[in-house]
Amino acid sequence: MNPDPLDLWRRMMLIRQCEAQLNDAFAKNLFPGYIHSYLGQEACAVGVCAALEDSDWIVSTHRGRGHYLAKGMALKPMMAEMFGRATGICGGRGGEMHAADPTKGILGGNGIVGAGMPIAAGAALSAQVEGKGRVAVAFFGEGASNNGSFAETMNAAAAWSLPLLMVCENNLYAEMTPFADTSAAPDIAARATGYGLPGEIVDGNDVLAVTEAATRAVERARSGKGPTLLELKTYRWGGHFEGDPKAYRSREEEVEWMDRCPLRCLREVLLDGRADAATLDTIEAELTEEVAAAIRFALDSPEPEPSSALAKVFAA
Amino acid sequence: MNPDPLDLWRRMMLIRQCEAQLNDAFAKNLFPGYIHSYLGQEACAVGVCAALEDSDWIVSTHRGRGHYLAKGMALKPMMAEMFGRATGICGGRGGEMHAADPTKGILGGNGIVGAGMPIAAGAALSAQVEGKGRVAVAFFGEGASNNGSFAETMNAAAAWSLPLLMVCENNLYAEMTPFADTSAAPDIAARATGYGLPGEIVDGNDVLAVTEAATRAVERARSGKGPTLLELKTYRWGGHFEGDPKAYRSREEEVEWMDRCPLRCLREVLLDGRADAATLDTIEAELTEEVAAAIRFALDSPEPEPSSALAKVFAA
Amino acid sequence: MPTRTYCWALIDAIREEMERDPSVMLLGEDVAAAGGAFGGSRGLLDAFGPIRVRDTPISEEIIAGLGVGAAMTGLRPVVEIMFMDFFGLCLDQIFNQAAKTHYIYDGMFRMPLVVRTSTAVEMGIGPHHSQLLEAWVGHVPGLKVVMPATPRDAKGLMKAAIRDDNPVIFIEHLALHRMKEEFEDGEILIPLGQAAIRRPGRDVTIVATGLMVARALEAAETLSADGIEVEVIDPRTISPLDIDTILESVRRTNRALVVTSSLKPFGFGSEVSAEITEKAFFHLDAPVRRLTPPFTPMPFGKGFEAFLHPDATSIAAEVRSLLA
Amino acid sequence: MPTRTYCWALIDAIREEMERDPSVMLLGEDVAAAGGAFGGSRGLLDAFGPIRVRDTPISEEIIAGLGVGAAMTGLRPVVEIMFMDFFGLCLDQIFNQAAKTHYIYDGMFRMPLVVRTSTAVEMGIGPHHSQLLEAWVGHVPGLKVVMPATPRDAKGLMKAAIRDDNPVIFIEHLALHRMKEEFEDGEILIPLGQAAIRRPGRDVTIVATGLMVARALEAAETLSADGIEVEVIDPRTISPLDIDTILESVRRTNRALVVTSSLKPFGFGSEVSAEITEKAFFHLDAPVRRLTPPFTPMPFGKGFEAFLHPDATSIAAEVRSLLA
Ligand SMILES: Cc1ncc(C[n+]2csc(CCOP(=O)(O)OP(=O)(O)O)c2C)c(N)n1
Ligand SMILES: Cc1ncc(C[n+]2csc(CCOP(=O)(O)OP(=O)(O)O)c2C)c(N)n1
Ligand SMILES: [Mg+2]
Ligand SMILES: [Mg+2]
Repeated sequence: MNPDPLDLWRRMMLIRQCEAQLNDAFAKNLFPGYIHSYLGQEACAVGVCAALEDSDWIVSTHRGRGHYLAKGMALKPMMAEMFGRATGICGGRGGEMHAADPTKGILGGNGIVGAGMPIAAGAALSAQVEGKGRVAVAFFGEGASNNGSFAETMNAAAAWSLPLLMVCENNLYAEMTPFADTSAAPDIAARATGYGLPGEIVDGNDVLAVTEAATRAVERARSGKGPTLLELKTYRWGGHFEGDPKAYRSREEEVEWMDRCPLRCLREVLLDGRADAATLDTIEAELTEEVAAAIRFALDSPEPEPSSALAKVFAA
Repeated sequence: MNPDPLDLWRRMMLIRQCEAQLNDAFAKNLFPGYIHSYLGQEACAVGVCAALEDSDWIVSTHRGRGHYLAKGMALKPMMAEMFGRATGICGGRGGEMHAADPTKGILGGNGIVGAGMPIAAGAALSAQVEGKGRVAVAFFGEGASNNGSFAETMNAAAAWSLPLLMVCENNLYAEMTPFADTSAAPDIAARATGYGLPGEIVDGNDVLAVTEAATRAVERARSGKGPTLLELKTYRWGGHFEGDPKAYRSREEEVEWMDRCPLRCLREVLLDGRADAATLDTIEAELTEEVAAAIRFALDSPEPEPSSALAKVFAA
Repeated sequence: MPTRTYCWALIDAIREEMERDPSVMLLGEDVAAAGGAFGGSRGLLDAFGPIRVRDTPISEEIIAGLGVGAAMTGLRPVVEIMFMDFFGLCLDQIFNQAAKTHYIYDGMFRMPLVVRTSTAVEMGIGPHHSQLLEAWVGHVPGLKVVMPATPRDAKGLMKAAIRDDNPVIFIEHLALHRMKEEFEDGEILIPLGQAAIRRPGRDVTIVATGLMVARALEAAETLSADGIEVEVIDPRTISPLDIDTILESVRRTNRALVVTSSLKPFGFGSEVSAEITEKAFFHLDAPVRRLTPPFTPMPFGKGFEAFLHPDATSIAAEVRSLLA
Repeated sequence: MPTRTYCWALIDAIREEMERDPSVMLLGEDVAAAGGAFGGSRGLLDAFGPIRVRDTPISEEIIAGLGVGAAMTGLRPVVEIMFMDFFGLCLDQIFNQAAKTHYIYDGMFRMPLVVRTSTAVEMGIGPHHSQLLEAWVGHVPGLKVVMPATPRDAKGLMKAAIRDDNPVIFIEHLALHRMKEEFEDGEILIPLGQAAIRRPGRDVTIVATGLMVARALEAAETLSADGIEVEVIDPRTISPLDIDTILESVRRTNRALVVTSSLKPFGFGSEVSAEITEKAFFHLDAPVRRLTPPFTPMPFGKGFEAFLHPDATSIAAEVRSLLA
């Protein structure tokens, strides 16, 4: 797997635009419910998904748009889903925390912190039984790593050598609570060894580093050697949800991390001989418009027919 | 804490007699339900409880008699409880998996594997709030260490520096399943570091080693330094319950471990200048009779009044 | 008399009980430094310090289990499980441990534990935050279950729950958090297990819980204009249920309707219906009805929720049909 | 015709489905090498190998979660949660994930998952192994819940459950494991959601589940000697409930009694009572009764259980009182 860095940048910019423009929509009161913003974490989703094929599976979280877009969910139906519209990929019934696309291997988000990990392990089990080298990825936050499901998943996946990547995006906060307040050890990766799988710390704002680590872990998984835990050190630029006053952290800390913006980091690499500023600016402008169009599409889409809520409780 | 080794031996012999004679009673069809035998693990309970005061708390498991007796529960009411009799310490309603004695700090057994650990952490929280240096102990098996509650307990206890001992009796089997079949890493102790607490492996058949390690962990806890995970390597002589044909392991393995009988090990130490064989034999004979009397007491006790089941659903 | 919101009434209750009794403490996700994910514990960390007010990891099982162990050993913990939708992660500690410990150990332990939890039903935030599972905990002997519908009740029930020696599941409606009520300061204790007659009436009894209490009252106003007088009963405690107050009413009105935000099959309405039928059958002029959302997961968005949940109009229509 | 026990009928069902469909697999504690903690999967590891039959760690949440993820991606897993009493550790995966995934994602995923579980009620092994929580799962939209009372039903319902594209909670009574029945070999499929009339009768309808079916039949024999003809209905599927069969019967008998091993408040009996009352009220000559153990945890020992649980005598007495 050797992805073109320009493609990585493009995908990160798509997510960046999506998150920034959704915040604007929220500020204008156009958005229903909460927004769990992915601003600042773009390199995590994009770096990991760059190591995957369409046929590989991912399981996302409450903070899922980055994963959805990185794994290839079409922008417009995803966006319409966020707004709960009939044109959404789930007909508007999933909403901000739930979107899926089996054709792209996207098995959904979740409103329950930690619940995605066992599900991803189940997908990895399918992959193992099938025997064609697919892998599954569980995305989750450092907060979720304090949940029992994390340990149970590591243990079972290691015991059975499941082709699973456990990707912890350590953005330092779970809602309003700093990780250090709820755990005596700072690194999630260190929890892996005791359960018999490798754990690795990666700079989650460096998309190339993430891609490389994920590629290694995917290879390990595909070749039957079992799961890997990756801890991507990153930062959630926004609050837990838009509107959160962020009293629990300093503005200095925020500035420090924003200085390490994953897009800016990659831009510097690209400008060093791989792309010129004009190209990047053009792409940015295109994506800006693409996202704006998707938001317009969502806003112009009808609300779902309320009675559609009665359907599909059971599969026929 | 510097317990007299002869006292340790006496207490281990009490448990040994209890377990052996209960097996006899079971073979004679005198016992209601299952017996989860503690034969072979006597040094674990006795070694840990030797490091404790009456005011310290323990939480036990489905395999609880060793812990109950080591922590000082009176033999007769305990025995009657095992037989579900009215004279049992819980009036016969707890039965083989449930006995408690708050006056001795015994907070109960459990039918749910892994559920005792969070409860012990709660007792440790009480101890911490009270601030008088009490500690709490969670006993559990290596099988339970695969449950999410284990990881959640380690993490929270370490984060809050709770005065908690997590005592894993690794007897190699969970019901009929060898630990190696359900985990990629052989040592439970290794899981501690990642959660920020010390984890130590101890010979669980050497009561002096267990006492020493537990004493250190208790001191650490009392002085506010937080929890410790102790992994006591030991062996369950019997099946998961009496009657289990033990098809999952070899007779050689059993013989090897029985050769390392915790009572015999200590006996050799004692005979080396601390006690003579006659004294030990006398004690053994006394305890044999004491246990036999307790079983007679249980068998002679009435069944509970069935309508007593209707009482005490709520505290008044 | 001062005016208080439902949310502040709860904070007042916990603060007063913590002042009164040093063994009361509060544990949960974001309850300390942040003052609660929804502001439901503002000021308590400052007032009582980090020993008694603690932020926990996202570990629902140990949150509940810490409460169990602490309650067995002399504390009176209030532990918060942010949403009742998360009970699937901690029910073992609640139904096997908290609920049964007093019983199994023949009364040797008390279990003065409050599990504070909430539902965001009708707030449009989707299937994992909109559930009301009072029937699950109502099915468990040894648990008490309360669900306040007004600010004053929220305060009085919380204070009583904290003083109770049994485990109490305390269910808040986030959609009521900003509801205001004028009521006296200080000591308010509402006994667990006591229903309130919110409005007297002679023609039909509505048993409504949580969000549905105000709607039932609204429907009652409309119906009153047509000469239909509805009695509205708010059980306040789901278990043990004050069935006597309900029966006394039904024996007068001869008709009953149960209205809930929770689902029908195996739900609160079925329990109330079965009890009324068993104990007041020959007073009934018509079968007891249950008005609830249809039996589906709760989709995202207020549009769906408005369609699915009972409102004053559908309640009034149901009453008319019951009287027809 | 050959004779089979309830336990072997279940093994046969799983074996036949595994032979028929390579996507069926079995996961759980002690299910592989040991052939099941109670012998409920003997021979399956040998027949199908360690890829398809696996021993799991004691990690109920991941056992259920593995089933969810595997079912979403093309397998048809049967996952075993040894006792229903342990559901407090894995309900999130069952009620938030398995039950809602098809719905939330607008039908994009199927969830052909069977959660096989059991109760040891009336086997005297105490409060953490004697619970029947069919009402909990019955309260969840998107789940199917079955509870066989005979060997043939055990086989036919298990085969149907495995072929169903929805999550099915399959509840076994260990106390029935050795029950024998003579029935045909091979393909037996009992559609989910279809009750069985175990005995026709004109005077009163008993709806009984699990262990209580045989006892209700026994009571019916006794009563028949006195000229009282009881109709006994075994719903077999708890959810979706075949209420039509029950209603049709009650419209003939005009009286109904529900008998369960599970508890009364918020239980199966309340649901059936509420449904009958709502839909056949004017056919009822008397209120629907519920006969269940009292509302307590289940203490240890067969003595207590014999006292607490309904038996043929108490069922017959209840019928007589219902007819009085
Ligand atoms: C089981 C559960 N507990 C609590 C919550 C409430 N909650 C939603 S997001 C969140 C924080 C999650 O933190 P983390 O895992 O670090 O992910 P992040 O939000 O930082 O991406 C919490 C506590 C929940 N949704 N589910
Ligand atoms: C939550 C739960 N899962 C499964 C069981 C069934 N069970 C009882 S004991 C046991 C094995 C426990 O193994 P371990 O923790 O090693 O303790 P040991 O029996 O070896 O003392 C199991 C699986 C249970 N009681 N509770
Ligand atoms: Mg985080
Ligand atoms: Mg073991």
